Amino acid sequence: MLDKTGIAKRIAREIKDGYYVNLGIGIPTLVANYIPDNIDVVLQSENGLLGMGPFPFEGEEDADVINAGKQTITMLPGSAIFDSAMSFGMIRARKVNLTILGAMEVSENGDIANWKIPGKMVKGMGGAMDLVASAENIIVAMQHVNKAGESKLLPQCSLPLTGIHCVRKIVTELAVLDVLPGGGFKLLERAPGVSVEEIKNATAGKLIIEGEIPEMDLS
Amino acid sequence: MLDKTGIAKRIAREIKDGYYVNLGIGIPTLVANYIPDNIDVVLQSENGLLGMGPFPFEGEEDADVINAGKQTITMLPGSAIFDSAMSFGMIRARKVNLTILGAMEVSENGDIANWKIPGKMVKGMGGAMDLVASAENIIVAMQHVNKAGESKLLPQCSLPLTGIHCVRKIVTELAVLDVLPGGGFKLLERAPGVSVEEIKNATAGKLIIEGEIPEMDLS
Amino acid sequence: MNKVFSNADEAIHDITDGMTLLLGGFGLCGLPENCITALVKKGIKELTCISNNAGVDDFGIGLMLRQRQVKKMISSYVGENAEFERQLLSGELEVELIPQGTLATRCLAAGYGMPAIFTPAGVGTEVAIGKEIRNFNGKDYLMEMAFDADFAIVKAWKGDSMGNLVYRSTARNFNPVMAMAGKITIAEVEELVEPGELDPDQIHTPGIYVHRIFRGANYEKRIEQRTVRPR
Amino acid sequence: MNKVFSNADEAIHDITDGMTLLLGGFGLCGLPENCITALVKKGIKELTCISNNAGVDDFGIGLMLRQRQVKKMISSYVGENAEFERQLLSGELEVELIPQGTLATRCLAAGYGMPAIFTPAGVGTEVAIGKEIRNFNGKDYLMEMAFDADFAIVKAWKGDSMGNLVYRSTARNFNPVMAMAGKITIAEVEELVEPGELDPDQIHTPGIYVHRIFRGANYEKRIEQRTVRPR
Repeated sequence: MLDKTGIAKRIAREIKDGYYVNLGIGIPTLVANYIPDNIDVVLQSENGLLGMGPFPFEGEEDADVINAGKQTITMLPGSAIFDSAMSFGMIRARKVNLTILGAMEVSENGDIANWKIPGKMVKGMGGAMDLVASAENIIVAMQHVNKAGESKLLPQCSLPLTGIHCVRKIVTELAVLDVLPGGGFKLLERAPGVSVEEIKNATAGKLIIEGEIPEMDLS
Repeated sequence: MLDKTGIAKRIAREIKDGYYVNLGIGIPTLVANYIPDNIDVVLQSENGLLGMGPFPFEGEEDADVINAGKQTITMLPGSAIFDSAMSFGMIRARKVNLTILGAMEVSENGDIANWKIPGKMVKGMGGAMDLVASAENIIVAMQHVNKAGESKLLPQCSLPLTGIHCVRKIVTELAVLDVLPGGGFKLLERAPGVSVEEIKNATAGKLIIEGEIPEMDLS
Repeated sequence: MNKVFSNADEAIHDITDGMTLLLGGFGLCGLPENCITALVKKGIKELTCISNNAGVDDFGIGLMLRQRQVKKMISSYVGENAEFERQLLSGELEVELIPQGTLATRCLAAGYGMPAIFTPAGVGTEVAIGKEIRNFNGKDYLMEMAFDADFAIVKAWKGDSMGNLVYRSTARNFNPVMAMAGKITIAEVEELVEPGELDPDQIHTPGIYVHRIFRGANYEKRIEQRTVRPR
Repeated sequence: MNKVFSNADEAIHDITDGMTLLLGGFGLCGLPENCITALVKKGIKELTCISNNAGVDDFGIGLMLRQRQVKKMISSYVGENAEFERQLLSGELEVELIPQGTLATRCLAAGYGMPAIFTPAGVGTEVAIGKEIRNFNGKDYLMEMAFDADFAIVKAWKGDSMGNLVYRSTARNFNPVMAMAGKITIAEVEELVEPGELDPDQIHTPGIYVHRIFRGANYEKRIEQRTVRPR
């Protein structure tokens, strides 16, 4: 079973040289720490920055330089600043190659719910609806089951949707799965020490298992 | 009767302090020379400039600094450069207060034709269709009659239209006229030495004459 | 042409109860701090505020919420704000949550004279309820309308007396698109300079979009999530 | 990530017969001179060229027209160009004239992922024929579609190896909106610098929109209408 860092490490392997990547809040933010040194990747922050760097050293924070999570950050050489309309313009135009974000639920046809729980204070969708509606390549980073032990990979989402038919891949503490265009979670890899049976038990939606399922290589 | 300079001078009196103005090619370009010194006016050039100044001195031409007529120009202090999308964005959003352009024909309901003559080589509408469709305040600078002696102020245009219901005011060598919202050319002023009768004879569309028509004050 | 005002109180003098305001900034970054302070002081009420966020309890639009000056917030994310939550749950405050890109693009539409735009954001979700859906090239889009706001209030880094604006780093965010979208646009700047001091090639908001400008004072520029790494 | 090409010939190597190209520039100002020369040299044909103007007989897109490489021009104004006129009248060349703002906004739409936009330009004229007309707030608008071009070819003043671009004066014109609109965008620049040499606040086209960049050579920068005033 993976911890959050493990999920982030596994997702980092999906990032290819030359990718422009948008990282959501939470586990996706950690992914930045594990991008291989030998590839060039540019991080987009939807508040209006390409070329996001690491957090600043203490004392070097600049109130005018933040990311979409409102955290102080730095800018790498070659950064570009733009306004919110252009930021979501480039997202809608599919110039961002990969979007990584968290989710409360994903359905077997790729629907995602990650912004609202009825009865709880709703903070808003921020840029999530724009990102999931436009990205051509979306990876969801999340726990396979919720705190009540219920699967978050469902036949259909029970929570209000953020977007439909959009999730392409899911990485959880247990497994890597593709969401097939025709529907269904196709099991690709098991987390170290996790059995197919455990994944089956934790997946409420249609799980597709073909042949031997390899264990993740996180070396 | 006015010459081109006279038409330009008369139109210049319509420009108010603080106006952003777009000047078309021909007589409208001359208007810039007669803007009173005591008012601040910013000229927009739709290729992407606010703050257009006079032509450069010989030897100071810059190939990268041109107006919408492709002429070398200068930029005044406080100029701003922008791309073509923003240029027509501000035009469509009615941020430009006054548009002055030439015409081949104007109809009594404010239609304008100024881009195409059937049977002749058509060069294109450039930005004219955008300007006339969006400007809240359009003044046409033109000759009252064409070279064949036919009126250019018509019941309806015979040439392909550039825009409809858009012209607000017309200044010719003979007169200043408003185009009324309900239709008709309302005679406001006569050019020096021109009689109402001459204007009547030169106007094919519905001409509205109420009371005494004063002579233009060009002092 | 005189666009220069001496301070926020004068620049906002004719904003009245019930108006709709666009307010620039993202989180607490790039906020028109002086104008917000002046709006709180002026005490006008029943405002509709369009802004990506709603500030925190004691900074940004949170200050206006605390005074119950806001009737309706149109935002994409309303963050951590106890007073906001209280007013929302009690029904005192109306909130319309819209996707961030939709918010930005509805501003752009207003500034570019486009009555409506199409975006896929929100298709298949509750955001789509009551909206026209249209398919282009096999993909569904929502038609979203340009904002129609009385005033836009933005913060820039530098500006000149003709209203040309330059922003700094990610404090740019929504400010340029909102500056274009107001019927009347008020800009507060850290530095107010003479025409000609800003490079024409580097102006983010041309002065034609800005009706009033003043040099702001005492910027706090609060940081919402101070995050650092070890040296 | 390597976006840097050594010259125009390499940057355009995979442009082939029948493709649709967006070409930046206004008149002869801000033209991708090197790429046009390379396209002429390569001799590909049946191109659809979207560009505000068509150059003059011996400069700009006029050079491609002379070689009969262009099947169709989509422009707002085709200016003084004898060869253009001859081909048009003989039926060799197809021409679609569209309003300049519509041209720019259809580029913006492509670059901002909006399938269509609304503009009042052309309502009531022959430009409206066959197009959807829609009334918003009492005013009619045409629905115009985003361009769908294989390549965009633009000219900038400075660029860095990540594809970030800065334009100079009115040579900016259509270049930034076309740069955003190409499936593949090629930028030629007068100065090619390293990442970090351009101020992030002053970049006009972020590198995400630019796939290939090279330092151009021998810019002629011809002036179409040299106009001066007496000293």
